[in-house]
Amino acid sequence: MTNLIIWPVLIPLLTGILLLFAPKRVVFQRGLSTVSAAVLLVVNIFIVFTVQQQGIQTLQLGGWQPPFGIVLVTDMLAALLITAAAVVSLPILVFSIYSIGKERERFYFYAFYQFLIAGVMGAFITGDIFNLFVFFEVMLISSYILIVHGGTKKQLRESFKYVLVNVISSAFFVVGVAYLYAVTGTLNMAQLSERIGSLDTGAPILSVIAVLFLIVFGLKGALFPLYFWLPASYAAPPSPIAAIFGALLTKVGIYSIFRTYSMIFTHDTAFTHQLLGILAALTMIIGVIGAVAHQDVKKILVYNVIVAVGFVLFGVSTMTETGYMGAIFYLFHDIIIKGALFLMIGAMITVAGSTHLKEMGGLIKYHPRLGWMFFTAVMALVGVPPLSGFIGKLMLVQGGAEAGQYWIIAVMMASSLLVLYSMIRIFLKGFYGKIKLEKADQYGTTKGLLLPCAFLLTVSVLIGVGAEAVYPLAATAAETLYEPQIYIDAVLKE
Amino acid sequence: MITALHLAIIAPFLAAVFVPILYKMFPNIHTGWFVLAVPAVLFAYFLQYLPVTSNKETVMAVLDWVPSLDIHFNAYVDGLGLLFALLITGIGILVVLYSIYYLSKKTEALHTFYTFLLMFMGAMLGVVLSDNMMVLYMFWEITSLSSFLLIAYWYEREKSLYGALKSMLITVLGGFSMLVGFVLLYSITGTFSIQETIALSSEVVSHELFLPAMLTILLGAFTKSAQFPFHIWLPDAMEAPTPVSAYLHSATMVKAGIYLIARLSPVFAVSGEWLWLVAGFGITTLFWGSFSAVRQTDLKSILAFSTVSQLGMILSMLGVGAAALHFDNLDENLYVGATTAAIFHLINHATFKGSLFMMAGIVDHETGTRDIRRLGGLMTVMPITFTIAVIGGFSMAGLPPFNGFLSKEMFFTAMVEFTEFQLFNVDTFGILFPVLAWIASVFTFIYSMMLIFKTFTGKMQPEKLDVKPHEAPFGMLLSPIILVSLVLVFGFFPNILSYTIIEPAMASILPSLLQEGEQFYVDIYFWHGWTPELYMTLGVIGTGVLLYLGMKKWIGVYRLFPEGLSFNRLYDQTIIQGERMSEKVIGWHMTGYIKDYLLYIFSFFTAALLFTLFYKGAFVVNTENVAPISVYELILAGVLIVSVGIVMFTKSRLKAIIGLGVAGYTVALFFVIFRAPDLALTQLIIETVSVALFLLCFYHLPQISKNLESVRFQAGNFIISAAVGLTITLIGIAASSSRLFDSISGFFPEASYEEAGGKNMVNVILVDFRGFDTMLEILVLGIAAVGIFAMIKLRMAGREQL
Amino acid sequence: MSANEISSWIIGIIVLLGAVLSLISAFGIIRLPDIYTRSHAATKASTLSVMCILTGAFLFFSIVEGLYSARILLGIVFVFITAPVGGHLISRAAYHSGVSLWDASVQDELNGKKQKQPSSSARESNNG
Amino acid sequence: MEIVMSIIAGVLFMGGTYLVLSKNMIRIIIGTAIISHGAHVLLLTMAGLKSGAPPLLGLKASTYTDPLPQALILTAIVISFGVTSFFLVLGYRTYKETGTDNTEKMRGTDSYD
Amino acid sequence: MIQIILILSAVLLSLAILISLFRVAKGPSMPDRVIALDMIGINLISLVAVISLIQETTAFLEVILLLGILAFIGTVAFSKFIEKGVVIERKRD
Amino acid sequence: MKSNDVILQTATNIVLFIVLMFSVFIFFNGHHEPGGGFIGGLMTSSAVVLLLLAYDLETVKRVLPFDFKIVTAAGLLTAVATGMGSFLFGEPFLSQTYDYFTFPVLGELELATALLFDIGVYLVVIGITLTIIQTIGEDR
Repeated sequence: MTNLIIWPVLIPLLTGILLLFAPKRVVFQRGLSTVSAAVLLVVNIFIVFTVQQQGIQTLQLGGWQPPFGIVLVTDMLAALLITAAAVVSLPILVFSIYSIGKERERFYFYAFYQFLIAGVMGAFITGDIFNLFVFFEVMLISSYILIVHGGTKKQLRESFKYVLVNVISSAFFVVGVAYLYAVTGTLNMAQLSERIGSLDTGAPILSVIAVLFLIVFGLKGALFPLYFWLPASYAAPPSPIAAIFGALLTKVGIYSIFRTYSMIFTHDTAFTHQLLGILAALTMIIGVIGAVAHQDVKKILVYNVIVAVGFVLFGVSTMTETGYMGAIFYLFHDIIIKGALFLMIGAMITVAGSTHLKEMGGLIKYHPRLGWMFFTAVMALVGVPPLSGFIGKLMLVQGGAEAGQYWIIAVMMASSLLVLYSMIRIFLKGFYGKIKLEKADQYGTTKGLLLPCAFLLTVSVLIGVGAEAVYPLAATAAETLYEPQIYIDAVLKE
Repeated sequence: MITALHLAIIAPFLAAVFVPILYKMFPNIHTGWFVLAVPAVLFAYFLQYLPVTSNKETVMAVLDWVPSLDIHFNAYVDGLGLLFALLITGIGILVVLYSIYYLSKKTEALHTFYTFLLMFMGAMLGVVLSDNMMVLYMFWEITSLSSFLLIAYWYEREKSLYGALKSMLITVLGGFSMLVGFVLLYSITGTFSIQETIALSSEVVSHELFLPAMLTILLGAFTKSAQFPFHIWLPDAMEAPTPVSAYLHSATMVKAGIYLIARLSPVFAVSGEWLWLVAGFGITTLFWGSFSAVRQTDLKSILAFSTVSQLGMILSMLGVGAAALHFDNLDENLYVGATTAAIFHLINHATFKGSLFMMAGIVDHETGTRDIRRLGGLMTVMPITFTIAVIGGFSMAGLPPFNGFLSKEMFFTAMVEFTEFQLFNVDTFGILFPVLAWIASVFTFIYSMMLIFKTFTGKMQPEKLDVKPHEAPFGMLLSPIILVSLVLVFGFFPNILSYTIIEPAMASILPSLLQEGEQFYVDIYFWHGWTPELYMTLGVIGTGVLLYLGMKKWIGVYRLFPEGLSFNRLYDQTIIQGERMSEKVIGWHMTGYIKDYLLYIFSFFTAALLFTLFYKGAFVVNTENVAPISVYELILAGVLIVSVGIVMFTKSRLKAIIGLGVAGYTVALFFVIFRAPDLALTQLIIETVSVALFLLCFYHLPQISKNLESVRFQAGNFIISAAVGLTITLIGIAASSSRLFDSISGFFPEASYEEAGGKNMVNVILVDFRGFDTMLEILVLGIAAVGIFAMIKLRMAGREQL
Repeated sequence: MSANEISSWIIGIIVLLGAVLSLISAFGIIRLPDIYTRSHAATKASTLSVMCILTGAFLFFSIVEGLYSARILLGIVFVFITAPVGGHLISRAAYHSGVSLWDASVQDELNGKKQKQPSSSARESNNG
Repeated sequence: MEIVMSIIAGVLFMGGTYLVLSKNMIRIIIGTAIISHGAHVLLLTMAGLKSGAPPLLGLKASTYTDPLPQALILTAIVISFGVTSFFLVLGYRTYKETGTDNTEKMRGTDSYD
Repeated sequence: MIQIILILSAVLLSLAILISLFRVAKGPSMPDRVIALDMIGINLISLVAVISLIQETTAFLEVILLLGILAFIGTVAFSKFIEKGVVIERKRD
Repeated sequence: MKSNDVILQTATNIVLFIVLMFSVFIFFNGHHEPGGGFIGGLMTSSAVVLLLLAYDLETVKRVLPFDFKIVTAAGLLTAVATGMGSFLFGEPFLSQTYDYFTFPVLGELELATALLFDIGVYLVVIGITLTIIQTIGEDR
């Protein structure tokens, strides 16, 4: 019982609040948020080690024993994800210092950014389904503001749609909580798991509720028939905002599906998980179709976000420990590499002054470092060993094979190939090809923009090469999900 | 533990890191000279393993990488691996040497070139020396990538990019497939180690996943080795600088697929499917490649198709060689010879094809073109190059006394013998093998002759050339000269390879045929007597000469194969149509209209939930514990419904707001009826403040414009919305009828006052039990308010940005 | 009949009276011809009704439960103050936004004293 | 009563959905407000109705209504207030910037290219 | 008996609300609707009072007072909107 | 448009007083009776809304010269700081405590840290309502 695990939420939260006091002092805003993001990263890494050594960390907020109060639970999955989130949030912050512009900085950009991080962190570590809803709202309201921040036409137009869809999905979330409370009488995830696990005979209504929650989280996580809002709205805001969205926001939805479908709704896997698997496969397909269809670099990347959703959820649907581990590895990897790719795309756009591939060409001549980093990142995304995507993909395939879902493996490999195609096209047409812009014609410089990308890429490489070091962590995380009793014991039994 | 062997594999990568630095530091020295040291040292290093492997010893250097996933960076040297390692480093030396003269240090970005080349070299070494399938896969993909980069080396050329993309897509497709195959194998055996898998091969064969695993792995090998119909990437890969073509597309990368098939033969080869697939695809590729080569006009294209065809030949020999596994008795085993031939030809092919590629590069370099229609009569100006071409070309055509003749003879032997094989319908269709082999050899003969004579004899056409041709500098000629001397050496003294290289490699491919201490009988010699093979060869030469001379008369045959049906076109169309189709699919459903998106979402919502509800039989109605109803409550329900109706169907925004206010107040009243005072208070105030906000904003907003929606549109919306409402209601009834557990709320009445010191339980929950929620909730409010402030004050419109 | 029962009867009657009044005023809202007459029904009759009911409630809690609730008294005072103001404001808004009087009205004192300036919302109020 | 309230929640959702599907910005925003009412009513209903006195210990009743859902609804109400007001302002900013309150015209030229 | 009277009163009050709602729906002018809304607000006060009597609880007394305040604010806001089109003026002239 | 709002303004002055008193009452009483930080804060802001309706933004700004964004931030900080106060005693975040104290004039009173938390809530609610209204009201 330590207060350690509240800090991932508190650090950004406090920072954000403090930033509200002096919006016009840009240096203060930049400095404080950077320091806080760095501290957050250190704290989160420390939490990972603590969890590894001492097991699941819980914090009963207000000292009330669960299930009556709210309890924060940091198991290894949560610890890994908050760390991944902190790892991307720092470089993206640094990137935005160089690229977001003074005006946005003066209008609370950093505060909203910090609140967004606080929401994401909280969503990962909470052990209470309603508290999850509240954290979702913190995250969403910050994202609404960030997406519209600056108030250009395109941003306003797209954020209207974005907000609308999310407001509706939030209402569905409340509805889901209502049904769940009616049937199970509790909100605590551990107790939900325990209670639903104790049912011998199937409770058909729970399958309905499981599907409802799949829809709710699927809306946030851009699952197959619910992803429509995503492409345009993620392409609207400036690059660093798009980066943090692409890296983190859908992941929270995925995480929630992961959590609920591995620990709570396990009573009727023949139906619910098969549905999830099918939807995951369709998500991959539609994601690559979108990625292939577009010539706009942001759009290509945005659709790749959707593909990753399918990959991770496929791992969840296998219901095997290997599949879970694959999903965890892939999730972790994807957070980092998507952040890196969005930032690099951002740097490309800064230089080329356009998001369209036909306006680019031959960038490698003047930006070789950016080009090779991008190439490496694409390879990591596709899963070329020893980069970070490989282990996740390998274990997803293994998990799928264990579960006998061969056709989804085939879909997954085919979509991997198309992911490669869509991304390498950016490389071929943007960095390679006829040189369109000579040095003098370029629209901006990459000053300060490459370091954050390099940082993320390094992390990606380290995860891949040092997979053995990460493996026990992922194994612990998967074990907790595979054996919910560990989680239940940690939360409910002192 | 890291051993010298690991270092040898990693060395090229390490060197690759230093290449750009050296390039910057010594701008006056051709970077190639530094790079040359790497393959040279490695070649010398690997040579010392020769005695080891010829003694049937193997070396396994263990290094853990991700042991938890059974991924070990275990380097394994045996006859097969060493053969390839020597090829890679040996040809590597010559290619780097050649490139030093081929690529100008003034105009070319040498640092990128040599970085990629070294990466490629390292990756190839990794492929052939790794015991672990995952590590093998890693290096396999890196070869695809570095070859992609090498092909796209002149990145401003459209064709380079096209070829690079094509080769990458096809080889990576195979790589992914192979990865799946490896995982399937793993799920059978539980190990990624190739040697352990070989030890467990009997289990593998009987497993139900055997066939899928084999097929997926074969796909990987076939794409890499450019087997029909995946060969289409190879001709386009010729856009790479010639040293690259000589290296990747003759000696190394394309042979990775051969290596894989040879390496995994002990696992799969006992099955009939393997025999058919490998031999069948091989012979088809052999035929199709040689047939297609004849129609080419570009020197490198001819060589590319010839490579395709030769690879098919090697593969078919490996496939036939697998037939040996169906007989236990080594002495009577004729099919082993096919394997011998395969390995021998592998080496031969590297020598003559490498020299021919370099020859083509020299011609290109010195005349500025590779088009045989523009070339001719170079014999006099480029005598040395001509000699190289003659030796290489005759060897390729299978003419004595060059090494190509030897392996071609052995190939014919294998094909003829295969017809006598009495298993898997070979007796019926087996006759196709020698027939196709023979026809292919004829074509091989023709294109070899084209290569030599169209370039070097006939009339010179200087008007068609951009530069005045002259003999290449000695440095550039050195490498091909070395290679053709090897052609001669191996032709005259083939047996220097027999027991040093070929036999150990065979032992790796067919280990189950050897007892402890035994070895294969490998003796290669020219004269076998008047055998059918010899007649076949003579037939090839005779027919070939005739056809070559009368080429104008029959070349029209190729027009019978319309361009539209080629695999190339299939690939192009797949890409173009694929993009077009996906644009259509996306354009069709991603309309940009939020209404459409919501319709999809709501439809899925109702469909999925109602289906689950009734499919699972979850809909139950239980009126046991429900609260009683009063008349006035029903009337109030009516009030609520009517007010919602007003909001729904009004065209006036003010009326809508009044309706919303009434609805909100009625909801508050229900909160009163259901004994929730705090809720009622909050709801009332919030409703009022919201209404005030709406009115405030209406100042800035227009009226609801009339006649926006058609009746049909409205009816459609109404049906969807009614379905949503119905879903919510039905599940609500079902959920409240199936309460499975007691609520946890029994705790609060006691704890509120006793432990938290408050009598208003709701408030106590808000500030204490669930104070965290409240904290975040006010955070949401705060963010919203500041966000509204920022949204209104910060206007960057007009400066639309990206 | 105990004192308690009598008082509860009285309370019941007061409350019922209030309810009936409220219903009557609701009919007034429906039946009366123009906005200005309807406003009478809404403000006067229903103010009386709510005061009746609140008085009943006050009596109930003071007699039956023994609780003298200042909040109800405050509520009565409050309604007493605000209802006329509200009625006044709406009628004025109606007049200013150009809602016409009933044809049978005999007098329009403000006529000519104040210009009718239909505001943006007045247009709305007419087409609603 | 639970059934009646479920129906009411359903009606609120129906009304909200209908409004949200229209093209007009104001109606959409009002629609989201109604949907959240529906969600709150449903949450209250699902906890069970009229099962005791209001959750005030000062009333000294023997049983009390479940206070937990009430606290949740309160949180949800306040959050939806924040979101709705944000949405409202977003709506009018969008109108001012794009000059239309018709979502059909807010398609965006770059939905795909 | 008293319960029956109270419920009867509640029914009457709800009917009054329903009838007023008819006026909200029908109009014809906007002030008509606002008057009806005001009326509904007042009837709600009565209804809350009656419900407190029915439930014999003092829990809702705050609601009564608050409803009075809010109905007033609502009415003021609507009438200002109708009269001036702007609810809160920046500066009164 | 010029208008005479004497009636409204007079009524507002009286009503405002009642509402403010009531909101303070409801805020402090919240732990035991219906009410609390939210409702108290909302009531106070609705009182200010009434003031705004009867007068105008400039006047109200003169009466209440706060930057309400700062009020919001201060409220948030109060709430979070209350939660963090429990760190000093090694208790979990947001642990509330209460005790009964006897004061000279007022007699025995219950003082709870929850009240401090509620003050934060109260400030935030006022801050945000007025920030929003002011921002929109000033926007032209």
